[in-house]
Amino acid sequence: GGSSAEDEPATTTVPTTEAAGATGSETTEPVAAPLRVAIVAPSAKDDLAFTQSMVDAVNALDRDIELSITDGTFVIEDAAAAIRGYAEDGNDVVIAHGTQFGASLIEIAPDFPDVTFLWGTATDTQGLDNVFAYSPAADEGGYVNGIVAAGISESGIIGVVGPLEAGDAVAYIKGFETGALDGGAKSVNITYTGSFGDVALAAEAAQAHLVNGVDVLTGSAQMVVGAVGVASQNDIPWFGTQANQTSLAPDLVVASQVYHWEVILEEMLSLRDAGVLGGQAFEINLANGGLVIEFNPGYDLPEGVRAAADAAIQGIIGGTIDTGF
Amino acid sequence: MSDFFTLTVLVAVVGSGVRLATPYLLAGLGETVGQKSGVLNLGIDGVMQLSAFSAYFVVLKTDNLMLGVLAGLAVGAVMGVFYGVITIVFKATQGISGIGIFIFGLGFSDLLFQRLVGTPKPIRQLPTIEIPFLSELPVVGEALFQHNPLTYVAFILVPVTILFLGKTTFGLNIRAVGENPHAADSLGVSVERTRYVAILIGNTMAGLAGVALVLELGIFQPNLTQGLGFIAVALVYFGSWRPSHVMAGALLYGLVNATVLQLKARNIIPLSFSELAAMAPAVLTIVALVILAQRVKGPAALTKPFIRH
Amino acid sequence: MGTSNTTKVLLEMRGITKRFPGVIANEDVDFDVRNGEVHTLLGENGAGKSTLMKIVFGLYQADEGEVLLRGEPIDIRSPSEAIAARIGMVHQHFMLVPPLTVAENVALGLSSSRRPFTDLAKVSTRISEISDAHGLAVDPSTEVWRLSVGERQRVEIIKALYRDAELLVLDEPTAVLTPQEVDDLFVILRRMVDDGRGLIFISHKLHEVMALSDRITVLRDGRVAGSTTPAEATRESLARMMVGREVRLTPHKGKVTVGDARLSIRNLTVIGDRGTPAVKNLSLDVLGGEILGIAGVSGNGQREFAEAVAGLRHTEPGGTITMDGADITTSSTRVRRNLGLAYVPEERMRDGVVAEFSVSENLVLVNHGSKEFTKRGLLATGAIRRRSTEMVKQFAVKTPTIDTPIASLSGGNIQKVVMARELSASPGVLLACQPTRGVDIGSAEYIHSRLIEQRERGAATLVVSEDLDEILGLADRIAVMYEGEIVAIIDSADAKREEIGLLMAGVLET
Amino acid sequence: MLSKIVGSAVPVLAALAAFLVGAVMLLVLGASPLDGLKAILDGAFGSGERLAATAVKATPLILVGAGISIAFRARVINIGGEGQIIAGALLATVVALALPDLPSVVLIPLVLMGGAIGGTILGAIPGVLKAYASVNEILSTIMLNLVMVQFMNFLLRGPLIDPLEIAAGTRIPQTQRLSDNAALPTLVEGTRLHLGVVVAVVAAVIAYIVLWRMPLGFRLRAVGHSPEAARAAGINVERNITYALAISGMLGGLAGAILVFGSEGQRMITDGSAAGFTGAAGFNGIVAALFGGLHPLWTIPSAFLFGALLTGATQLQRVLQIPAALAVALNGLVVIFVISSARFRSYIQSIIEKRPSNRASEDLERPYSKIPGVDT
Ligand SMILES: Nc1ncnc2c1ncn2[C@@H]1O[C@H](COP(=O)(O)OP(=O)(O)OP(=O)(O)O)[C@@H](O)[C@H]1O
Ligand SMILES: Nc1ncnc2c1ncn2[C@@H]1O[C@H](COP(=O)(O)OP(=O)(O)OP(=O)(O)O)[C@@H](O)[C@H]1O
Ligand SMILES: [Mg+2]
Ligand SMILES: [Mg+2]
Repeated sequence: GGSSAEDEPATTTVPTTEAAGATGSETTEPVAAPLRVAIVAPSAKDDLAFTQSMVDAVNALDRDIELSITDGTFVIEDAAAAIRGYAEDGNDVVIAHGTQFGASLIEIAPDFPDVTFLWGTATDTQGLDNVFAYSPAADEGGYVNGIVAAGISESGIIGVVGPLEAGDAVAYIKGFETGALDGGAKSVNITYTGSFGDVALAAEAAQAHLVNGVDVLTGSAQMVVGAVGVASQNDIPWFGTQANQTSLAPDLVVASQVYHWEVILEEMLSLRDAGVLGGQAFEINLANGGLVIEFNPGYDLPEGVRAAADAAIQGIIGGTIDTGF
Repeated sequence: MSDFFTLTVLVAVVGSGVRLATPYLLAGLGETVGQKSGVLNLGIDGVMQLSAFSAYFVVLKTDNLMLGVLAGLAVGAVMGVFYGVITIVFKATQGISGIGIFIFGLGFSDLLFQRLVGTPKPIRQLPTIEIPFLSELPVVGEALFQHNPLTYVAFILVPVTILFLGKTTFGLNIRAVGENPHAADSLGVSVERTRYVAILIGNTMAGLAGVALVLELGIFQPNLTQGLGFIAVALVYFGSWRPSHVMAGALLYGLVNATVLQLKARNIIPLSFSELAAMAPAVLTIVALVILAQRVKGPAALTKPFIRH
Repeated sequence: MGTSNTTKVLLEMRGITKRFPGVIANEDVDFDVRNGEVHTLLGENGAGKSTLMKIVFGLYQADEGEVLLRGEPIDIRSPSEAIAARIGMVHQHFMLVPPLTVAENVALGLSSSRRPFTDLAKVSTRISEISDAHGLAVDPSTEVWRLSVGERQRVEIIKALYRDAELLVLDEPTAVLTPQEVDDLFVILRRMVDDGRGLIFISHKLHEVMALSDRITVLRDGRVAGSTTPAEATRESLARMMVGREVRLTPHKGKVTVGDARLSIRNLTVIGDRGTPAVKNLSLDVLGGEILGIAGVSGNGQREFAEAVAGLRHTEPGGTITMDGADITTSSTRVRRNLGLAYVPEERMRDGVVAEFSVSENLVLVNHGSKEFTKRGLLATGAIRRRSTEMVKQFAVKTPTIDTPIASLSGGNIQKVVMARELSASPGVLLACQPTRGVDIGSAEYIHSRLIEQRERGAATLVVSEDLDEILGLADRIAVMYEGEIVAIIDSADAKREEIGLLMAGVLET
Repeated sequence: MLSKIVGSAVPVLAALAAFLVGAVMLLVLGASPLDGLKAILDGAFGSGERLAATAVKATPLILVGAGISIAFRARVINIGGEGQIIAGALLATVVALALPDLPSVVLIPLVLMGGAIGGTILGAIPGVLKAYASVNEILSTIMLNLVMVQFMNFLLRGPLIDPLEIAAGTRIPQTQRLSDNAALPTLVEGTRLHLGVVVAVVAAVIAYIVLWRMPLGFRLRAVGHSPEAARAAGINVERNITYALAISGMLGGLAGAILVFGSEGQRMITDGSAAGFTGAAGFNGIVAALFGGLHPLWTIPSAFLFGALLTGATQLQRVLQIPAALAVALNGLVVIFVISSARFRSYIQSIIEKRPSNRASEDLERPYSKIPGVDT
């Protein structure tokens, strides 16, 4: 009975299903059966960052989709179990939304040749023909953010708070650094706190930047909420990435690089409809509209800076700008 | 760079160290009181998370910091009541039941957050209060006297705890009950009641530590404490059950952390050595303890349930 | 003895029964104390003396029977109610908090006039007054762990007097005291009784009982075996009443020829826990076939000396310990034991046995790893059980089974287990500390006879004891220890009680 | 006999009570407890494959739990399981990286040994610090956990990182795929059940033998109950304390190696936190050991139970969309309830057996004093 799902308070925007209860309906039915998609993600589905970007993207698709989510599974083995479980449960598409799940995916995917697996962020499919890889060109948005940051910084000193020097964060931060320096910043000070989760440490890292005259901040990964707090307490403009972080500091978030995975999701699903279950790698970037710099209308950005940002976006799309990554 | 600039950095590092030390200090002082009475509580990290969440949630809903603080304190106290029942009434093995509390607090606060909040939303943070006159002192003024109220509370609680344990009748009872509960019992001191109150104090202070953390950050996330409570317990051993030494330990830990962050921010520590530098607080804590070689014995009845015989 | 100018009954217990799971500790016990008298409770280990007294003090509640205080029925449910009823108790094991000062220990549980703070100044003043009035010298500001055993005893009594106890229970207060300290204590106690207080006294030492008591009640297996007075009783009759058979109170020693020195100690200096030398430049030989008794007031370095010999405490450079020719000064305890040292520690519950282990496990605690008890790297359970059963029989240990946790045995039987373990290795050197402290006379008699056997076997036996009677009865030579030094070595044939007492007190120089 | 039955019934009842609380929580979350139970059972035992997953999940818990049993019996509180697992995994990984071409029969024992040695080292450090420098082991093991996480991150991001990650610029902190010769062979085709499960069970049995049948265990227990009496009997207390922590660490390290070479990915990977790699086995192992009464053999079924709870929780989340955090909270409740019932249990048993209740048995954690005490 799916009644329990209806009783839920409307805290989640995700239409949930009881996958186990749906065993009665065979997937052989040609029409009307919604596409069954599952997401396995390391952080919370509403983390205002990486995981939420994918959930929002799936919901944004103009298709009949039944979505299930297993979020907050930072234990890789657990994620592997969930991925396998979703495949067993008869989902059509299983999204392994975490780089670290790749190693498990390589083992699981061959066991379910009819299921399409999406793996991100990753740049190649490891030769598996039912796996699509996807990744963001996070350096591009980083570059644009960097240009803007340099434009509004008075001291010319810009601070960055990162988790580990790894994965997605590196790309964003590297691009940001290049952009900021190209935009005329004197120096970009980067701190990796060593943790994805330690909010207090991220906050103190931001504080440490302030002492050195930093007047603009950015950062990547879920613990940056701590750094955003410091920014908002000290009236320091903030640049977000992965999702629109304006709600964290409505007056101070200048712009966020937002991941619109739906651009490439639609492509992948179309391929699946056409019988291609995988074997290709996709990237969201400024050119294909998967990466969007969302400016906060509540932040009064000088015209010139905004123009520089637009120029940078065009430059990246046009291939005339090297983000340094 | 000019000397002045170095001084500024130093001041900032101290200020940051003091801020970082605050939750450790609050939790550590509370744990000191509990352990002095003979009760080990390894679960304060869980208590901190529950208190932090409730303070966060209340402030999120009411935008009233005072109510948030009260909610955090109340949850700490309630956890104290539970822990008292577990260790005093049921006389459960303390080390392990503490781990149970930790796991419960970790899971339950996460569950509540996911169900009741979901997307992290910022809340009002504690204001910085500049102490008149003192905050204007050169150097120390900015480092020590421009903090949020709970930081002051934490440091004021150091002499208060010393006085409480050392000079009050109830403090005497706590010390006696932690060393030789049978002696205290034979003089009509209720071991159970004394330990209960000590546990209540300890958990409430752990709750306050969680509140201090979340209201300093202005945001909550699952596993917000990242094992902070365990370090606070470790600092009690580091400080050999003396509040002033626990404070020294918390400050050492906070200052080393702040120094490392500052060195990172100034690109003095190469990025590739980030993690090695991040080990510094833990390593230094152990090394300091080995070098200081304090052979102070803990409360003799620590972790021993009291059973008349 | 100055008996009753007053005959008021202070405390009366009628038909008291107290059961523990599996044990009846007290059964239908009648007992009373009058103002101005010392009523002694006597009985073997486990006879139920402490249990009866804990009922008086509110630590236990009787299952049956009633208690009357000053003629009124009273239900004492906790120590605080007992204290409020002016009952004080000095427990068998000290009820002190070592890191706290004397004043803090006394102030514990009292309400303060300076709430919420303690009024230690006031307490200290009162302590000094009580000290002066009763001759209980002690410094209120010293931490208790610094005090000697005798001083701690005084603190216990001060605690009771401070609370103005009219009825004072003393559960084996003399077990750890020296003869001089016992004499001093008795003077104090007598003075208290003359003030009109009532005293309940428990001891295993019959001469003390004879010296102090007005009346004596003997418990056996939880029941009253009889009541008497010192005038009507003899030590032998008391022993018979307790044990239910004839007991030999002075050990019988045969003649043996002594051999060479098996344990030689030269210039031994040992630092005590307080950081100062507890044993100073001590030299001593113990010969095969002799029992050398070390007499001394507690706290004069005997414990440190014994621990140094056993390898449990570092010695200062310059000193040497030799056993059968081998230098063992820096050897581990295990090496010493392998060379033939046996050690009966003074605190048997802490150092002698692993309380949670079974009788059998405790019997093989030292040599569980030996060839006899291991087979292909594993413990040979069968061999261990066989040997344990044998030892239990041989040493007449009263225990339900060899698998019984040793903590549930009586003190005397625990000591027998320790003796069985230590003696079964046929040691060349036996170091026995306080071998019969707190042990009832039946068991003490037995332990003494086994010690004498060692002497006949040719072992060098070192007995450290604060019980002068024990030393006088056992030893061939007596070394008196005072302030970390051996001040005299006396042949026991020539030994005089008084002389040794004076040597122990440091009054007499040799 | 009766007392034995009642004795084992009490903790089971306590665990059931905890689950009852869990059921109430489910109700509050708007899910039917029956559906929840079904999901958990189905997730944990629903198929051979899931059963295997449960066993795999239980594997590190068995090992850590057996080690905890040994440590706690010697009265040392080892909270360093997380760090010890990581240390073992790292050393095992290094072995596999260094000698990738050795045949399986040689390489598998070698990586397991590497894991054991890594864990031993990390256990021995707090052991030596406690025994010879009086550094409290709670403090040092907690601190070493923090150190090892960062060390793991450092190695996996630097010296040990998969060269492909550098080349591709993705820089995921993980090693390259490790030699297949080191992969723990699968026992049942089509499931994840691998040799590591057997290794863990055998290790627990050996731990039992060591603890109860060998002189070493006898000494460890003696030191745990009474360091003073042990010392007076000639047992080297300091050394045995070191042994206890080292052995405990060794089993944790073995678990680390098994986590790497029994994983589907066949590589070591970090998400920056300890639990991301260990799955919090360093803590959950304590729970399993406790539930098993600090007895290495009972730790096996107990670890299996908690393994089931953990695997079942993923199903709970997948099917009912109940956050896995519920299972974590439930885990904590089980610990609390079971440990609270322990006294009740010995009390009931003592009544049945008509014997004095064992006063000392609860006293597992008495602080150990190096210096022979001054006072009574
Ligand atoms: N709390 C308790 N639980 C169970 N049994 C107990 C308890 N206290 C005492 N007993 C048992 O009751 C009996 C009487 O013990 P008690 O301590 O009163 O003896 P005692 O006469 O004081 O002996 P001793 O001379 O050794 O001090 C013993 O068998 C003892 O084991
Ligand atoms: N206290 C003891 N009593 C009797 N035999 C012991 C004792 N301790 C160890 N043994 C025995 O001595 C031998 C060495 O044991 P073990 O290796 O455990 O001792 P160790 O001194 O702790 O260690 P090491 O081997 O490093 O010297 C074994 O046969 C063991 O059974
Ligand atoms: Mg007694
Ligand atoms: Mg050996």
